[in-house]
Amino acid sequence: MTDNFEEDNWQDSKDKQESLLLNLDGFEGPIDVLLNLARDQKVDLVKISILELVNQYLGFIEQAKKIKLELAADYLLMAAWLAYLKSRLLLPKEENNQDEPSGEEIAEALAFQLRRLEKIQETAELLFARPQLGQEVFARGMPEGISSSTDAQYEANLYDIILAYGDIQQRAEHSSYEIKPFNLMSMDEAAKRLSTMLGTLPKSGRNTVWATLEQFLPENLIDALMSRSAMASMFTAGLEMAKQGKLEIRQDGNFNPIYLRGKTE
Amino acid sequence: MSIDLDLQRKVEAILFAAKEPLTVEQIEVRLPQGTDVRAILRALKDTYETRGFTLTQSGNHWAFRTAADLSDILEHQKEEQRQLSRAAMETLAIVAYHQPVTRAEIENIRGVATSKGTLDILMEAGWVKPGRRRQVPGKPLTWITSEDFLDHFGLETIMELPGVEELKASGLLDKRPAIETIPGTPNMFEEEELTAQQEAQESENT
Amino acid sequence: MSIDLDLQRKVEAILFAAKEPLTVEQIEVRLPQGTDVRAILRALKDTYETRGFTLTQSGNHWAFRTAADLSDILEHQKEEQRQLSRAAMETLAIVAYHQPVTRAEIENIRGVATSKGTLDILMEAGWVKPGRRRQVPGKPLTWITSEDFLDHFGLETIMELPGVEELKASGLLDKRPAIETIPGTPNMFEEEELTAQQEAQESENT
Repeated sequence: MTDNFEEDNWQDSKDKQESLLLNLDGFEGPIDVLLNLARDQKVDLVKISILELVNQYLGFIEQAKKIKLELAADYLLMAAWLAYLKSRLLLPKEENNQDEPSGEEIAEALAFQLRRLEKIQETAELLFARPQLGQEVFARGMPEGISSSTDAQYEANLYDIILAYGDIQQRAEHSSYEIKPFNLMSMDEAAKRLSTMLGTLPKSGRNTVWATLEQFLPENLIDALMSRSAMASMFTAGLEMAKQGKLEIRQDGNFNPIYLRGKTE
Repeated sequence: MSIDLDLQRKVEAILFAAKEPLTVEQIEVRLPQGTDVRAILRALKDTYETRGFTLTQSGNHWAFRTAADLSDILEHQKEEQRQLSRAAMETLAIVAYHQPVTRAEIENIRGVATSKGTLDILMEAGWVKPGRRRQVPGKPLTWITSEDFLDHFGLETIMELPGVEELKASGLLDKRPAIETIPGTPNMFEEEELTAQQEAQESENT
Repeated sequence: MSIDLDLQRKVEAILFAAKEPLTVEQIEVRLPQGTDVRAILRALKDTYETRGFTLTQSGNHWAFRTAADLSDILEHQKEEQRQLSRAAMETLAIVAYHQPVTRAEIENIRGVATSKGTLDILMEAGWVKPGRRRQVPGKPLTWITSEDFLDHFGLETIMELPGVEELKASGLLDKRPAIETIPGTPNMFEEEELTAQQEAQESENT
């Protein structure tokens, strides 16, 4: 009986929903849409049927999907939540769980949320219907001005100061984003270079001839940082390849040249 | 009690010349020690009650303003006013009626995250200002209305806000979240934004 | 001759709100046809003869002016209010947010040298004052905001200044993928607390 009544009402409100859909941009999110649907029930929000409202909202989302309207995530999130609420309201009541609010409690909270928002929207209108300074009420047009020891000589308000501070902060953020990427030789690059160059070295038996690490570095390295990174990457790549059995490394003493030679299996 | 007419003249001259509404203290310092400025202001308020401009009080500030019922004749003086968005109007109403109120509470009441250019427009207009910090974890800043707000809307105190008594009686001034699980509360949006930002940063790093 | 009080109210509101002295004709066009504006102006002139402001006529132009004999209590401002320079505004903001802060620290945060004149201007305005000397080599002077600063900007305590993250959240600052704080600028509130604690300890030790 009740269900039928709600179904009918839901059908009736379909036209309304379509016009709602066309105005979706004018809404301030799903709660606002809910409030508008609730107003269409034309009953005091205190007596609103949340179940009916949920059906209307879900119908509204269905319609939107049907005409392939892009809906923001929060509208869909609300739909999912309302579907959950509906199931809570329709299902037989569970054992009294102290931790979780009952479906009725959630529904009441939602109704409160809607009443509160409606009231604020009403009072916002009342507020702006009042005579406003510079619109209906006016200050003296030609004030001579008075001087005072307590009045500041300088014009500045809190907003100016906060804006100035924001600017400083943003300058600081900006500069921290201006760090340029370092010019470095990557390990991959070094490994590739090393194996290519080892392949071109003259062979002596199963191995190539010995060559110093420096000989493998790119020529004309001017940038000091780049030189150091190339040296480090080449050496590390050399160690890795030695581990894989692709080359041998030799150093005759501390700070002496490092020699590499290719190995063929 | 009769009020010294000479002192009345002085107070009205000070208020008349001032560019901005003045506090009792700002008037006091210009007058002989011990002058009861409040009594004079009350007398002047009566005197100008029925005139073309009246003495109005907004908070602790006093100023002469044209009578509200004469707006028709002053139509030509109307200043151009920036049209406020619905979001800004609602936010102002929430700050006015629920003050002191945190941004999270504003978002809870409206059911949406506060977009850019809502609170800052209201602050730029001089209608809202930061209030005390709420003594809860995170110490969030609260927002309150300014005396300029009262002056702009012709209110003596916030208790004169239209419908404030009714709102109080209805229990709708409760600014707590109606229920934590209702979607559209700001926490959800913040989390989403944060996640989006983190993702953006992470993809930059790889 | 009795003058319609309603018309008097209208004329005085028009004159009060006008940005320049008005001619009889300029007033006339705003009133019902056939209104004897001259008669009203004469009546108003009489009404306000002995008040703190008077209706004065110069040529064909009429305006309300504060009474000439009261000029001494008004001390008309000789100087126009000056706009605070960009540098001064930023310096004030830094003192407000980072106090107590030395000049070197201000320069560090702003990223540019701060002329001595900037702090002088702020001191002259009464918004900043010298604080304690920092207990580090050179014992540099720190700067803090004054009571006048709080008064002028309508704050009860310095804690009411919105933090940078709050400003961003309120839409007051352009949102960018943000780094939380500038490196090397400790949170002012923490530092303040720390300083207060240190001071307490220091005074205990002496």
